[in-house]
Formats: sequence, C-alpha cells, structure tokens
Amino acid sequence: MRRDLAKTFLYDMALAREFEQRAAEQYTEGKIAGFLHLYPGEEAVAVGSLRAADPGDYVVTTYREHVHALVRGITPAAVMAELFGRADGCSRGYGGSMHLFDMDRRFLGGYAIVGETFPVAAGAAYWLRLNSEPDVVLCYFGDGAVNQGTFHETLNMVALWGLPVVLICENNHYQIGTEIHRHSAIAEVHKRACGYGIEAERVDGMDVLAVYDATRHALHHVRDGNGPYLLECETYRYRGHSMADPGAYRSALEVSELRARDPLRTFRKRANEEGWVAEDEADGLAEQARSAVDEALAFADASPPPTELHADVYVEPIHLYRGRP
Amino acid sequence: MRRDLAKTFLYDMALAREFEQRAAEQYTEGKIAGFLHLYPGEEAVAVGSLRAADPGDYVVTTYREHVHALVRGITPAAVMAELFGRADGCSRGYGGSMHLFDMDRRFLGGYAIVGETFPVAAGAAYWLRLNSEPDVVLCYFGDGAVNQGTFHETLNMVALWGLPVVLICENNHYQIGTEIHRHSAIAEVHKRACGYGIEAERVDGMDVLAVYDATRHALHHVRDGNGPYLLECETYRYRGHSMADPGAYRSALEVSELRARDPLRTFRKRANEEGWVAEDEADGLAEQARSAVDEALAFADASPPPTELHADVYVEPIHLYRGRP
Amino acid sequence: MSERKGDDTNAGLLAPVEPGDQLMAWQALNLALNRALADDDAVFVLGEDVGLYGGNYRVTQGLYAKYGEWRVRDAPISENSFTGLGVGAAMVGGRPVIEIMTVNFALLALDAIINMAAKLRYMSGGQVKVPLVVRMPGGVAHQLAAQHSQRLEHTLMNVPGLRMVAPATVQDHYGQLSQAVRADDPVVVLEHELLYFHSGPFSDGVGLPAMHAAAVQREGGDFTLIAYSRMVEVALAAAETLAEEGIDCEVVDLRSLRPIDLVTLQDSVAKTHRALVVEEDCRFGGVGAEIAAALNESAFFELEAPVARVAGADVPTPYNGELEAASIPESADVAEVVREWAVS
Amino acid sequence: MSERKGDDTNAGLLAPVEPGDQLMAWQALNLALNRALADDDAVFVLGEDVGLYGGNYRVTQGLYAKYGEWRVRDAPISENSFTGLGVGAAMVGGRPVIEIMTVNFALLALDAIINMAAKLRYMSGGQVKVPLVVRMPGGVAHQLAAQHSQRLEHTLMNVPGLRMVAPATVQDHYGQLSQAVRADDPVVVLEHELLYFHSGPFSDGVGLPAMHAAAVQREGGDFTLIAYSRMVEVALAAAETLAEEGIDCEVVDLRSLRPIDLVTLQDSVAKTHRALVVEEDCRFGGVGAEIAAALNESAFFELEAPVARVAGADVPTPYNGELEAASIPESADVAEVVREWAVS
Ligand SMILES: Cc1ncc(C[n+]2csc(CCOP(=O)(O)OP(=O)(O)O)c2C)c(N)n1
Ligand SMILES: Cc1ncc(C[n+]2csc(CCOP(=O)(O)OP(=O)(O)O)c2C)c(N)n1
Ligand SMILES: [Mg+2]
Ligand SMILES: [Mg+2]
Repeated sequence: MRRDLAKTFLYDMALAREFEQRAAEQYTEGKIAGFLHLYPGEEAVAVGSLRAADPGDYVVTTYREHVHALVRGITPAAVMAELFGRADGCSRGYGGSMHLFDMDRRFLGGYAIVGETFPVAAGAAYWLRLNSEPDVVLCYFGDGAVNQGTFHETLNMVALWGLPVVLICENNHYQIGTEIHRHSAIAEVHKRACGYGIEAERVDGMDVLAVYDATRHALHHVRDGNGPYLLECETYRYRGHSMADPGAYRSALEVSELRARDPLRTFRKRANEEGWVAEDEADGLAEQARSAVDEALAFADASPPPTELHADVYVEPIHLYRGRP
Repeated sequence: MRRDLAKTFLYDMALAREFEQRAAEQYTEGKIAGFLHLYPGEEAVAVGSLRAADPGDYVVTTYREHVHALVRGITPAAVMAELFGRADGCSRGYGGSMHLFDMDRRFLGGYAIVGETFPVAAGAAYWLRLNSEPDVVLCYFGDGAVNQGTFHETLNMVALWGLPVVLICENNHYQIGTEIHRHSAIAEVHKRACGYGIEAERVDGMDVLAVYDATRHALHHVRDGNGPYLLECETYRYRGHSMADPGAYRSALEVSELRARDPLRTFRKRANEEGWVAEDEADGLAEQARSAVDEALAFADASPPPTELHADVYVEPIHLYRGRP
Repeated sequence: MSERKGDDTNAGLLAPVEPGDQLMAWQALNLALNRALADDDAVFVLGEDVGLYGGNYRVTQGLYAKYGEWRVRDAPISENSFTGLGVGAAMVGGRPVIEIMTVNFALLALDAIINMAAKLRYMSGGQVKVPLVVRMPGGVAHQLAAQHSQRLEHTLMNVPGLRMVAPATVQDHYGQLSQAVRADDPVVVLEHELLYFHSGPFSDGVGLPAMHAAAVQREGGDFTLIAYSRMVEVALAAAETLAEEGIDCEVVDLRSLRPIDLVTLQDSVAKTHRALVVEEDCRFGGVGAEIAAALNESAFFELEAPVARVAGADVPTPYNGELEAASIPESADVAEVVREWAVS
Repeated sequence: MSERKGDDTNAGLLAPVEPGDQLMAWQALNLALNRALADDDAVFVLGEDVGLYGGNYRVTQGLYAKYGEWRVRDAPISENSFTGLGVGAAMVGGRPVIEIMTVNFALLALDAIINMAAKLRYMSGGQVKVPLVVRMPGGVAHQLAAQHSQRLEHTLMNVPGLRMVAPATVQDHYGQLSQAVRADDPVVVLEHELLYFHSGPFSDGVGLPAMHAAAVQREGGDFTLIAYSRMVEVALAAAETLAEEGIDCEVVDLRSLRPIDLVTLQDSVAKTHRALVVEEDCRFGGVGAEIAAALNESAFFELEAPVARVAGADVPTPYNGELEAASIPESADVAEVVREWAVS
C-alpha cells in the first residue's frame, strides 16, 4: 500500500483524536454548549471510508460528525469555530456541533434527528441518478438509527430504484445507554439488508485499512451501476454518548478490552512494521495534528459571534404579516 | 376435515361475496358514501385465518375489513348499518366503512392510515404478554403497508420482546394502482421477515383451507411462546382499489386468470368432491347468505342516524374554555 | 366520489387554453405541472400513484407518459422518507414537487417538512437552499371519516422556514403552484379535495398576483369576511344572502397562510370595522386564532366588535353525513354570526 | 448540561417526603410515576432509555430496578410505533405512560397521537377508551440548536380528543402527572428541559387542584400576564421589575393548554383590563394566538388594549448562545411591552 496513504490515515486519526479531546476540554470550560457527541474510538470508520471516496461524492452524517467534517477537508478552525458558535464556523455559528455543513465540499450536513440521514442521502442519490452522474452518496448512521422507520422506507426505495448510495453503519453497539441486543432483534446490522436485496458486508471498524478497502469495494459496486451497498463497521466509543453521559452502563472491563484494539495505536504499529511510516515520522504527524488544533482553538476564540437572528430563514425574506412584496 | 367447518367456510365466503356486492350497489345508489374498499377475490384470507383464531384473540384490521368483521361475528346488520352511517352500526355511525369496531368481540377496529395496524397490534400483544395471557393478536395489512416505517419498527419490537402476534399480509399485489414490483424491492413479502428473525411463510390466499391450516400453525407457534409469526397470503382483488377506482391499470387477462382461481368456486368444488358439502347444501348456504344480507339492508335502512356531534370525544367531557370542573 | 368525475376529459397534455376557457382546478394544477416539467429540467414530481395511475385526483394525468418514470415517480407508501428524499434532492439542485396524497398522511412526514425542509437553510448558516414543493389536499370531503378529514394548516403556518399557500380559485391553483415551483424556499401548497373538480374561469398568460397577497373577492362596506381555500365560496355565499338583508360584506380570500397579507385585512376593516374569519380548521388553536389575534392587535381601535370566528367544530370528523356537515362551516352559520355582530 | 446536575441525589425510590421539603421537578415526576406504578398494575412506562439508564433527565431513575423490564421498558428509536404501541395497550386495559425523549422526536409520532389516540374513541362510536399518557419535554434549552428546540404545543392544543397540561411548578409536575395517569382520556404532559432541575416546595398528600384549572401565581390589579411552563417564571420576574415601577401585575399560570381555563383569565382581565400572553412558542400561529383571540372575543368590552403577545421569534433556533437567548422571551421583553400598553 502507498506510504502517503498510510501517513494520511495516521494524520487524520491523530487530528481526530486530538480535536475531540480538546473539544471536550472546551466544553467543560464552557466555551462549547449544547449536546457534544465525540468520536474517540471510532476514528477508523470516518477516516477509512471518507478517504476512499471521491471529491464529487456527497456525504450525509449524524450529530457525531466532527471527524467526518475534518477528513472531508473542512478546516479544524472552521469546525472548532462552529462548536464555539462563531461567525467563522462552517455553519456560521447557527448550527453548532450537530449541524456542520459545507456545500462546496458536498458535505450535506450533520443531522440530529436519528434516521434523517437516510432520506436526505436517498434524495441526493435520486438526483444523481436522474442526471446519470457518476457520483455516489455516503450515508452514515448508528446502530440505533437502524430501528427508525426511515431506515426501512429508504432502503426499500434505494434498492427499488437502484440509487447510488453507500450506507455506512457506525455500529458502536449502543443507543445512548441501550446496548444493541436490547434495542435490535438482530444485532448484526448487515443482516438487516436481506429484506431489500441490498448487498451488505460487515467489517472491523477498528481497522482503518479494512474500512478503506471495504468502502472502495462498495463504491465500485455502486458506481458500476449495481445499486446501493450497506457497510457495517463494528466499532466502539470510548466516552459516554455525549458530554452529558458518564457512560455508567458499561463495565470498565468492556471499555478496556475495546481500548486494547485502539485504531490509532494498532495502525501506527502496523505502519511501522510494514515500513510504511517510521516511528519518528508518526510522532511528527501527531505533533502537526496538535498544532493544527492549537491554531483552530486560537482561531475560534478570536472569531466574532453571528449577530443576525433573522438571517437566512428564507432565500427571499418574507414579512409574516405582509404578503405583498 | 370436519364437515361443519367446510360448511362454515362456504357460508362465510358466500356471505362475504354477497355482502360486498350489495354494498357496492348501495354505494352507487348513494346510501353509502366515503371511501368503500371491497373484498371480492380475497375472501379466503379473512375466512381461513379468522376461523382458525380463538374468541379471546384480538383482531386489528385495515379499511378493507367488512369481511373480517362479519367472520368475527359482528352481524351483517350492524356492519351494513355502519356503512349507512346509522346509530345501530357497530361504530354507531361515527366510523363508517373504514372504521368498524366491536370491543366485545375483541375486534380492535379498522384503521385507514396505512401501517397503523402494526403498532396497535403490538400494543395489545404487549399487554397480553405483560399479563401472561394465552391470547394472540391477529394483525392484518396489505402489500403496500409493508413499506411504511411502522412495519419495520413494529416487527423489530415484537421480535425483540417476543410478543404474541400473527402478522397476516393480504398480498393482493397492488397499492392502489401501483403493482408490487413497482413499490417493493422484494415482492415476496414473507422474505422481508428475515431482517428481524421472525418465522414467516407464504400461503395460497385463494385457498381457504390452506390459509386456515397455516394460521393454525402460526397461532400454535405463537401460543407456544416462540414469538411472532408472519403469514403472507397471496391473493387478488377483483374490483378496483375502492369504488372510486375503475382499476384501469390491470389487464382484463390478468383479472380473468385470477378469477379462474376464485376461492368460493374452487372450495365449493372441492367440498363437494371430498363429500364434505353436497351441491344442494351449498346452494342452501348461499341462499341463507343472501337473505342475511337482505335483512341487513332492511335493518340498516330502518336504523336512525346518530344525532350528537359532540358525543364521545372524551370519556370525561371537557369544555375547551373552562378548565375548572 | 370526486375522483370519478370528469372522466371524459384528458387534460394531461392540455392544448393551449383559449381566452375565457373554463377549467377544473385539477386541470389548472396539471397544466402548471406540465409546464414546469417542460420549462425546467430540475423539476420532478414524486408521490403515490402520481405516475402510471395519473394521480388519485387526476392532477398528474398524462405526465408520466410524457416525462418518464424518473421525472414522474410513483412512490411506495413511505411518506416521511419520500418527502425527506425531496429535501435531499432539493439541496443538490433538484426542484422536487412532492405529492402527499392527502394531508392526513402528512402527519407521517412532518419530520421531513418541519425538522428538515424548514430548518436546513437556517441551521447551515444560509448555505443550503431547499426549493421543495409539497402539495397536498386537506380538509373535510364527503364522509371520509375521522382519519381522512384532518386539517393541518394551523400546524404548518407556525413553522419558520416554510411558506404556505391555499388556493381557492382555478386561476390561483394554476398561478400559485406555478410560483411555488419557481420559489427557492420550501412551499406547502394546501389544496382541497372538494375543489379539484370545481370549474372556473382561467385566463392564460396574464400576470400573476403575488404568491402571498390576499385578494378581495367581493367588495363591501359593512362587514369583512376572511376565508381561504374552500371556505371562500362559503363566505361568498353568505355574503349573497346577507346582501339581500342589506348587510354588505367584503370577502377577502387570504390565498396565503404563511405569510398572511394583514395589510389587505386592515384596509378592509378600516372600512367595515367588523370582521369574521371563516375556517374549516378546528376552531381551538386554528388559523382563525392568529388572524383574529393579529387583527385585534393591529386594528384594535378600528374594531367595533372583536374579530369573530366561524370554524370547524372541535371534534374528530364523524362519518355520518348530517353530522359531518354540521362539523364544518356552512354559509348559514356565517350569516348568523354576521347578523349577531352587525347589530351589536 | 441540565442532565448532569444533581448527580448526588438518588430519588429513584424516594423516602416519604417531609412537609416543606424541596424537590426538583424531575424528582416530583419520578415520585408520581413510582406511586402510579405501585398503585395500579395497569400502569407501565415505555420510552428510550427509561429503564436501565434511568431516563435522560433522570425522571424514571430507580423504577426499572423496582418494577422490572415489562413495566419499565427501554424502547428502540421507533417513536411512531412505540407511541402507537401505547395506544394499542391502552385500548385493551393498560395505562401506558409513554416517554418521548423530547418533543423534537414527537414529530415522528404525530400519527399515533393525532390520528389514533385522539380519534379512536369518537370514530368507534364511544366504544374505545385510550387512557394513554405521553410525556415529553419541549422548548428551548441550552444551545441545542434548531432540530432540538422544537415547540409543538400549538399543534397539539388543536387536536380534538387530546388533553394537554404544561406544569410550571414542582407541585404541578407531581400533581398533573399523577392526574394524567388516572385520566381515562389521552393526555399529553408537556414538560420543559430547563425545569427538570429546578427545585421548589412540594407538599405531599395535599388535595390537588383540578388538572386543567389555571392558577393565579401573583395577584395584581394593573395588568394580567398569562404564561405556562417555563414562561411562568419569566412572567413572575417581569412582574417583580414592574412592581418596583409601580405597575402591579397579576400572573396567571395556565397549567393546561387543552382545555384552557378562560374563566380565570376573564376574572383577571375584569380587574386589570389589560393582558399579555408570554409564550416560548413561535408567535405566528402559536398558543398565544388562541388565548388572545378567545380573550378578545369574550372580554372585548373589558379590554382597554388588545391582548398582547410576547413570544418566541419566528425563526428556527440558532445555536449561538446570544442569538438563542434573543429568540425567546426574557423578563425584560415582557416588562417592555407591559410598559408600552400600560400607559397607552
Ligand atoms: C428520532 C430521535 N429519537 C431520539 C433521539 C435522541 N438520541 C440522540 S442520539 C440517540 C442514540 C442514537 O444511537 P446510534 O444511532 O447508535 O448513534 P450513536 O450515538 O451511537 O453514534 C438518541 C436516542 C434523537 N436524536 N432522534
Ligand atoms: C399512510 C397512508 N398513505 C396513503 C394512504 C392512501 N391509501 C389508502 S389505501 C392505499 C394502498 C394500500 O395498499 P395495500 O397496503 O396493498 O392494501 P390494499 O388496499 O391493497 O388492501 C393507499 C396508498 C393511506 N391511507 N395512508
Ligand atoms: Mg450507537
Ligand atoms: Mg395491496
């Protein structure tokens, strides 16, 4: 495999880990408010899958999407500024942590109502297919989202019409405090694709390379006109569901077992063994990531707040009590 | 097989066919209004499945439910009076064709929003299971209802919690004018149960005996504590979706092919061959059915209309502008 | 049943309309869609039975044959997701016209309409554009009973980010839908099952009034009757009756429910000093409440009586025909209330 | 975050409350549920994370351990269907208390609430009873942004067949939920995310006021402030400020949104001749519209000014903290409007 790709993975994951840890600090210090859902432990999923995609592909994500935004190329500064609710944020301070957007990068946003990513992705895919475009939509969702009606309704439509979507399940085995065996009759998410005749596969979501390869395969499948593909990535979140959740429902043992398979450490080790990235190089990348987040924090702190409450509700503003232009 | 059961089937199906044909006439004459969805062609499904159920079992149906109500023991008079919107109707004239109810017979009603029967059935089943009752809920739905989110959400819950429900799909292959291959990625409804680990089976819905046996099997499965069961009955409606639909989207050939497998004629022939019910006996049953509908029409015509607009909105009536008792 | 009427016409591919032609509302909508599809490749229509079947109320008749399945798409019964699909397509360049067969089923699609379509632009800091049209007929038709007689306008008029129009005339069915498809914001076009097969004059090529402007459909100096959708004809009928009794009513057709054209209402009340809202919506917390509150606030000292409301009864809709009729405003109900207040 | 507060308390199984005890609202709700579950085998609680996790806002803490998984059930993310499941269970003898984690997700469950729970009794000709409680917190909390700051009361108050209460005090959180569970009709209990961790006096065993009666929380002769849920404290704060300026406000806590206690409002306005509604709901088509319209209709000639409204801004809720604060009423906004009208 190419050295630069390995370096990219290492940098992306280091940045992801660093960004989220610093965001947590900022939340505790009160610079960030609202719900803050962090990604430590799941980095290999966003990094591996999004690095396999083309710039023309669309991305639809959930409220746990900081890392997806970063890997997609939204600057740490623009993401951090959004978490701070500032005008230089990627949603100009109006969206916050759960609603990162960047239409130029075809990043169609973070959605906070569980299950919304399905129809949005299907809509973008419908438009692509209607215009015979080669691009594909990457649609992210959690294991809990699988039980929302939109999962079912959308999978039927994308399969029926052969729409270009790769459905990527970030299966971290929890719906807040409810473990997957307590919320799903079938805990292997990829097996739920059978009801739609959709090609599906499960992959180790702690292994960035495995996720990358599986996503490339899925994207080929879809681009070749074979219809949608569902990719289940088994992963784990180290922290609670959000900063509001201490995560007391999980045993220390469970967490430590999963931490032993940490996607950063395991891939760094492998990259070193395979001779892709030497230890000192890896240290350098981690250092780069740290300073990138330092800069992001400084930028966010300096960014002004948005000031217009009534901005951008409509493309053509309306006055509620005046129907005449 | 027992002769009396064969006679019951013949009578039920004759009554069903007669009732619906006469209802259609009454609709054309303006005695019945609203949407009127008729059952000719599908009789074997309601008759075979409901005759396999116990009086203690609950029944949840759609807007195409006249026959289910009749087989459950609601009198033709009470059903016809409801279609006429009269006070002696089984819903006292407030519900109409799509909303037949009889709580004494555990007939939990006809639901007109596609997909509603699933959660209602699950709720009754949850209550039964919570109280360790032996009864089961029979939940009816069409092939079009399978793509509603509630199908998915409910199947997951009933499978996860092992609730006592038999899900009975009346697959007549059409969602109004949309044929099943144009609305479902997988046209074999029973195959969609795989995503929940629910036992499922397809049966010939034009064969009343097959439906009866399959339903008995399903009910045993559920009563023995093995969780829910999905039964797909392949059938066909001879008429349009409702009286408003001429059904122009179907070829005359298709309709005539299906009519050749008419559930009444085929079972009558078999009952005669097997020596269960002789021809003259069968004629007698058909005659009985006709007079039962004659009486029902006379009764409905004579029944007074309901008069209170504000009756029964609440158990304890409220005055919207007076919060104090 | 309304859907069965007009079987002899085939306006799916309507010939150029002659001046003074009469059209049915469904034909006006059909013409608007036909032209929108022809003029703009970004437009596509999606909903249950809109294609091969031609639409439950014939509105999309002929379009499937002309534009094909990708631009006129039959949907499964998945309201929330196919409306959400419209949102996603609109975000990336499409101009979807989603048909929800009736508002009753829109209750299943409110997350897509309220939490997505209406909020996306704002929560993305103005990056996203959602040029989505959601068409649906609402209101009480002929004995469709409780679950098929829902009114939802009070809910949708409250939603920031949405626009909502409710055409009453054949001309407005054409005009407001045409404008809605061209608008860059999500627009709910609230139709009425009982208006589809009403005929009315249609003049082609004439300039269209602003999408959200109210229209005075009858001038009068004694009393202002405010209505929308099917209730406009009820108000006009009441005005006729009252005219014979010497009470001269002005009838204002709101045409739009978000925004509303309060200015036109104020102008009218400045003349009449008395106003009444006729709504099919249930009274308690209905559209009329906002109209009345807004008028009271802005024209309090002009008003010689509080703004009255004649509205749907606060009950689920009964199946029985007489009770159903009693559950929604009829012109006699309007006339009665006007008489009360006109004298007071 | 509100959910993180009060980690030191464990009221899941609350000891008998001493007279004069202070409780937090979530503890009052927890006590009401604990007693309802103990007193009536028909009661069960179902919702996301209500069991093992103890509820996102701790309201169901301790109940799972005490009553087991069948009576305190953790649900998948299937709002429409698990609310509909509650309807089905209520039809056959259960008294389900369904928790929808926040009203934002209730948009997905409106078919179950509006088209089923509310209509079943009527459309069955009075055969069906639906003793269902649907609990959900609504309103704007701390920077939860557009999709998590929905207000839905204007929608639900319009629905025939539903009852809706919106407690503001700790005592009412206990009392109105207790009454809702005992009611034989479907009741929506609209809570507020920012009230759960507010403390207030709670007296046990005292007679409860009628579930739908309004309560005068502050007497005054100059101006009537009408509010519900969290806005009651905003109104009270404004009243304090205005009192110093010599404007003596009466503050009425609606407590119930369907039905409303108009009589109490009329009595107040008969004294003050001026009224204002404080609502967190978006203004256009919000709850305040009905209150204002109803008061104008019934007390028009008592009023020296139109009933005013101080309401949420008609925008999706912005994430940024200052903008969010500017999007909902604060006591200063209320005081300002009162001053305007008090002089006029
Ligand atoms: C429709 C809906 N219901 C409930 C919630 C509250 N909620 C937010 S995240 C979450 C759990 C989602 O779990 P999963 O899909 O596995 O994603 P994860 O957070 O584990 O990444 C819930 C219940 C919501 N946001 N939307
Ligand atoms: C949620 C919803 N969407 C649309 C409709 C309109 N509608 C009524 S019946 C029907 C077709 C249902 O088809 P199927 O489930 O196969 O039942 P069938 O009528 O064939 O027995 C549709 C689309 C509805 N009643 N509810
Ligand atoms: Mg998860
Ligand atoms: Mg069918």
